[in-house]
Amino acid sequence: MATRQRTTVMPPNSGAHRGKPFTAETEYPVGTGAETDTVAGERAVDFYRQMVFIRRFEERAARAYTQALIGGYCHLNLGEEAAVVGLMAALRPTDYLFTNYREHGYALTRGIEPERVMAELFGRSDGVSKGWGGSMHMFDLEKRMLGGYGIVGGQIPLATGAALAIDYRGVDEIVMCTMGDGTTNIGAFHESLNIAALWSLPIVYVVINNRLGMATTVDKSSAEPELYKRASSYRMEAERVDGIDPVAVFEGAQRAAAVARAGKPFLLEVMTERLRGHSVVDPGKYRGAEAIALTKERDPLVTFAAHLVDNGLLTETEITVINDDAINRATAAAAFAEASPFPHVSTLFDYTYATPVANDSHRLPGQPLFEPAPFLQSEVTR
Amino acid sequence: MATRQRTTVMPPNSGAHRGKPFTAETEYPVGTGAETDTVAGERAVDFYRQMVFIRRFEERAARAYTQALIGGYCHLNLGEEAAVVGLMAALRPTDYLFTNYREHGYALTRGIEPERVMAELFGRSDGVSKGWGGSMHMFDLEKRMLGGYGIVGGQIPLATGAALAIDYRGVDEIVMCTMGDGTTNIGAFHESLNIAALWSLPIVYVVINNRLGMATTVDKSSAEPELYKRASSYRMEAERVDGIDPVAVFEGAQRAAAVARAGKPFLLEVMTERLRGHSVVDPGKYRGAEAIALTKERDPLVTFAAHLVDNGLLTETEITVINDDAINRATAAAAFAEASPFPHVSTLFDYTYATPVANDSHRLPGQPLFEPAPFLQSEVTR
Amino acid sequence: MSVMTYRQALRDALRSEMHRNADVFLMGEEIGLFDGAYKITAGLLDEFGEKRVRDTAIAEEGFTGAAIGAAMLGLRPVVEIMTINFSLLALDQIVNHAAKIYGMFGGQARVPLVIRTPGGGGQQLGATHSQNIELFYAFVPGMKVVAPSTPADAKAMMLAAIRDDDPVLFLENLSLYNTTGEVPDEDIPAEIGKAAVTRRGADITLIGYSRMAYVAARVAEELAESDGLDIEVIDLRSLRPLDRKTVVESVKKTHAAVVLEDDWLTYGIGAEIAATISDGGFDYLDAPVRRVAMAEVPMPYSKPLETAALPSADDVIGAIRQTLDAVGRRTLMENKS
Amino acid sequence: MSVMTYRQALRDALRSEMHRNADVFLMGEEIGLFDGAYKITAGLLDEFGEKRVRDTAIAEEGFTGAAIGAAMLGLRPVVEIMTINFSLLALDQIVNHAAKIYGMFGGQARVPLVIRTPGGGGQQLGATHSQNIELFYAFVPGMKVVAPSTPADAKAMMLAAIRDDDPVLFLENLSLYNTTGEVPDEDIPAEIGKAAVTRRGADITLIGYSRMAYVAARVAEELAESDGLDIEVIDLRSLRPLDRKTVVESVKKTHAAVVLEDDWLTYGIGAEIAATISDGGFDYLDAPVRRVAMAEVPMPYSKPLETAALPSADDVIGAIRQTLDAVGRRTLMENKS
Ligand SMILES: Cc1ncc(C[n+]2csc(CCOP(=O)(O)OP(=O)(O)O)c2C)c(N)n1
Ligand SMILES: Cc1ncc(C[n+]2csc(CCOP(=O)(O)OP(=O)(O)O)c2C)c(N)n1
Ligand SMILES: [Mg+2]
Ligand SMILES: [Mg+2]
Repeated sequence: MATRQRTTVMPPNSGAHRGKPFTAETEYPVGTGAETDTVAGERAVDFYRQMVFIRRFEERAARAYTQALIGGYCHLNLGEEAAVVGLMAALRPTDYLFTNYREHGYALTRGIEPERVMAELFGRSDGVSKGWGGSMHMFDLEKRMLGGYGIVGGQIPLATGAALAIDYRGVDEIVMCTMGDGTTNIGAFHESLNIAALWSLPIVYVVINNRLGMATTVDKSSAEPELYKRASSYRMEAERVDGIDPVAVFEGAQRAAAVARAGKPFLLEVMTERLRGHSVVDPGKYRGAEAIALTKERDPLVTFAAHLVDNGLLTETEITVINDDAINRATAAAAFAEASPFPHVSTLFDYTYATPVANDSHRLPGQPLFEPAPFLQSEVTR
Repeated sequence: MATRQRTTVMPPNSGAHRGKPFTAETEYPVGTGAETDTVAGERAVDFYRQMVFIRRFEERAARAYTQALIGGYCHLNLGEEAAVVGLMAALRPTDYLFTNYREHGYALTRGIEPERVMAELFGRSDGVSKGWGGSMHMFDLEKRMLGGYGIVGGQIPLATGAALAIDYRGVDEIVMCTMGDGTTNIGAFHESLNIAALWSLPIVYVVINNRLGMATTVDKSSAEPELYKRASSYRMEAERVDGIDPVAVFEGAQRAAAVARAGKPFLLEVMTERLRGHSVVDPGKYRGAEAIALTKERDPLVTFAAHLVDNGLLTETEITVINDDAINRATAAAAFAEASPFPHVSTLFDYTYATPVANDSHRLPGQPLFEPAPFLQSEVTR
Repeated sequence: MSVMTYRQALRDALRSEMHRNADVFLMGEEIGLFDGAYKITAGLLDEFGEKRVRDTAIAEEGFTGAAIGAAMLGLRPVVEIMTINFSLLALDQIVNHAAKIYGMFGGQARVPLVIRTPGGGGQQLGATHSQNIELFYAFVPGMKVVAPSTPADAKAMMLAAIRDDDPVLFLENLSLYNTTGEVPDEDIPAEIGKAAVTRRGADITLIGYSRMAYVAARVAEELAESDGLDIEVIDLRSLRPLDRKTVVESVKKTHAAVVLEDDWLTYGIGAEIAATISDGGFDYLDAPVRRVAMAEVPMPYSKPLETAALPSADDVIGAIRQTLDAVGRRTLMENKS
Repeated sequence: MSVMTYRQALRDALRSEMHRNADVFLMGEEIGLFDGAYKITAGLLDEFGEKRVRDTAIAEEGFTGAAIGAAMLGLRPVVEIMTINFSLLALDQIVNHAAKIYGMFGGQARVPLVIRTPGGGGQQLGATHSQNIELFYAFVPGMKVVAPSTPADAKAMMLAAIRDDDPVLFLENLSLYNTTGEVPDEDIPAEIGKAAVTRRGADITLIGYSRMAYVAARVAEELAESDGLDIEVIDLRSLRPLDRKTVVESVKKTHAAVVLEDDWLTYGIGAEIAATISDGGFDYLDAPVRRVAMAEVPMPYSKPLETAALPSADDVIGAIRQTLDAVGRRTLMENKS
């Protein structure tokens, strides 16, 4: 399997995983050449297990959405499981993660209990953000998952600042900041990369290139569609890896993390697929049959399973067990979430300010600003 | 003279103009190789004449500022005269110019009467923006100078949109958009270049690299200090030219304009000097003696005059005449400006809206929202 | 007249103006191939092509600024910002450029630009996607801000906005898109800057705009039936300029008012309305002007919390009753003295 | 106590907090080598070094956002945005991120950030550089907004802002920097969220903040001498939260009020103050609340136009006289009836 070799990038048209590889119009970047851990078979199986779980969890979430148990927007990691798992594996527990609104898989893989992730989707008080964030805003300080963010690009300056704090304190930690391909066109991306490079901050920026921002393809939104190359505007190292292979992603992420740990930012582009619409409610009608067929061939679950079976690391039976287990855990998470209570309305004013302050407004809609004048006050109702 | 040859960029350390050339750490970009006009001696002399006039005008403005005839911020083109003149010479009257707050020289060279430019600085009704804009906001529709802008980077999206309008209409015009080196770190720069490249818009972005944004040197603000290289993030052609030689600038600008006329954006970096502080009131104390000495050696007026004399295009006497003439014109402009009336207070509400609209507020500070109740109305004063 | 949705009325107006004037074109994220995040521009890419229906990169500042620049050269761009929350990223271009260019250059350049964008909460979109920040535009001289609440106004005001030579922030609302109403078949632009008295009444004045004008109309009907109350309803329609006169004249007649708004109370749009009424109607008001607005918190995702934070019809009814109660008591006291 | 300028008081507070807490650091454009555009941070680079006094690229969104992120990890950044006008470029990071993070994640992350920025007009800086847009922050739950008008408050409120665990927009003012006053030598932080009655009086209440609180104090003194008027002056000091009680209690005593503000009238900060007084003081007011504010135009560069557009002491005096006149006439009428 090409991606387990010590090459830093997947060669074009290597035919890895039997699915069609992603196409890149031009040459590949020269990687860092750093040695990486060889990944034991057990680890590969573990990657697969995590990937399957993300898939089943997301499918369960999609169903809950259609049952109106989840509201708002709901963006899934379907097709990006290998990317998520490979990236997270390169992080230490002490590292920080900032990501966008398409982050359930990251939350799960970072080690947050699926129950709390699902409860968040359901808007319940046991949710990872206590029901305040929802699908787009998962946060867990202990796991150093510093947020899902719903504003495209909003997380990038924040993550850069977290890296600044690490540098300021001189601790041995790094930040990983993920974003979509479409996000590389917003100003915050460029302002942040420049700052990180100027100040030599320990951060890995990751572009999850699923080729689409909603319905817009990369070549319609990015004048340089090989997105990792944009790092050159900041003299920053960069690399592109194949995102349907978790091992390739892991190795790339390790190389990137090593650069960050040495005190320099890095831009990693991960070529992946969005198997469904932009969010649960998007049927994705704008996608041609060809594109859909291609994404199916590049389903990381299918290709990685085949690889594991081919290499004798898993049997079909074991795959079934892994799958069933994932379904069970997703179901349990949903059951937990449904049983979890909604936050009480009395908590509505609990999180406006961290430092209590005089004269903060704690009024519900329609409540008067002032009590009625004393001479009028008898029997006033709300 | 190296810069008058058909090379597309000035070779490093060419020693042109006897002044120290700008230093660039790495190789130079490959230019477009397009043929450029050879510039006749008369044209070179004309360039010089314009450069001298900018210098004397700015000096006159600085004096008027200390006399409190000019208010607000006042940023001068001192040291950038060759850049201004070379750039403007490459534009046709039908092309559009967007620039920043350091734009007096552009206004003059674009052909706006010095009287109206100075009157604007004085805040008078004969000013090019009727006194509403001041130093930072010169505008003349007829000369297609579409503004000085005071917000760093603010002009870049606007200029890009103007190029979109040209493209939309299919007319044979281009836009030039100038900015400072520090401005290449703001999001609007990147968002705009991407859009221009995606849509193949006829625009030349020009970075006037005077090595400083206020007191901040380029290497402290731009992680890739060779700024023209940032075009590569948008697969945009780019080039760097020496900005103390008006002919080099002119030729570079012509190559850039040719690309734009063919329907593609271009990024031109012009290496220049800021001979004084950031604005009239900045003594520039933060600049080391060495840097100051260097800028003096790279004074475009001095180096270009020497070149013209060496090549027999001008005599010292002629230079004196040109200088005296420039002083006289600047003095006349100031006299005109001082005689011009201030806009009348009755015009305060004339320019809030272009399409008149019901219920617009035309109240001076302190004026009541409502007339006093009729039963109270006798002898109310304001 | 045809009955249609607010969405359809918007789309019709855009289409009609695009046919009428070749300088009108659309820009925004996902307005073409995706038909628009809320499908306002559905089918227009097919009808008008890529030149006039331009999908943009995710770069609110860049593409909004580009639209301003194009408008300076005489085109009439209609920009969609997917929701008003994202307009914060373009605010410098709108406030410091679009709204300033005409004045700052002494009237030499016009900016005939429309920025369409929906506000609205109640969709469980969380803190960053549920804000109503039309205030940021309504506050700024040089901007015009309109906020229709009916399909007929949506059409008429879109026509007006596109034909206007100034930058217009056109506020739509997520929860109004599917509402229906009668819409004239002809293209008759509205007059920008005028409020409408959408229901005549004598007992109290309700003032709202966008979704809350819709709520005001419903509440007035409900209380007419249940309590026989005779409520006057004003739809502001234009937030800038603000039609103070229509509001104050109404209150001079009804002697009481409740202001409805979907934004935060303190410093919200309603503050100006309440201040205006209290000033212009000083000698006529029989009770303080009440404001019904959003709770002042970052909007929570969880449904019960979100519902509690948003102003409801019941909140409005409560405020009306209390205000009338206060009027009654004050009248009683006056009669006693 | 020492007499010092508002500028010096700010600088002292920054310096003092930097000595007290190693997590406090400064970021902004030109705050180091250049000493700050308005010299508030003069000498601090020399004293604290590049790590703690960080000159940034021109990238308001990027560096403000970076400060927010650093604050999330427990540092206490103090960001300078050169003037409040440029803060529009950082508004998404401030409104959609700094102000939301604590609530949106259910109270898990604090953002102990201070954004210092001067407002102010009257310096002939033109339309884009003369705005007072503190409203954009004061409107947003999750933000705290303070606006001192005296050197003593500048110091005390800066200490409080830095020690506070929420994002604080610290509004300075170009024309206050050189004003002087007594400042305590000790470090005593102010309480955020409280207004101050800076002068007791019985005839009318003047309410202002930042420069207009300074103007209010001067006008009150002047009219005490010239007319023997007994004016109460309130300096709001904090725009969010807003201390409604102090304002209303004063008006209950004086029965009349004039609100002073340096921003545009319609939807400006004063709208909330006027609405608040009209509501809470409904049964006490003897005349409508008057607002003195900026003319609603893009600010012209030319001096006579700019002067006309800005509220002056004379404008305030005119509004006071007219209000007292209206009080007198109404009292007369009541006595008659
Ligand atoms: C500033 C901003 N603009 C627009 C949106 C609406 N929006 C949400 S996701 C999205 C597409 C993002 O595409 P990409 O970066 O490729 O990420 P993906 O969704 O593919 O993971 C858009 C336009 C937003 N949330 N924020
Ligand atoms: C958005 C914004 N931020 C900050 C400023 C303040 N400012 C004015 S000029 C300037 C430096 C710009 O440097 P550069 O782009 O190199 O242009 P130069 O002044 O050297 O011509 C700064 C920071 C501003 N006007 N706008
Ligand atoms: Mg994508
Ligand atoms: Mg510069």
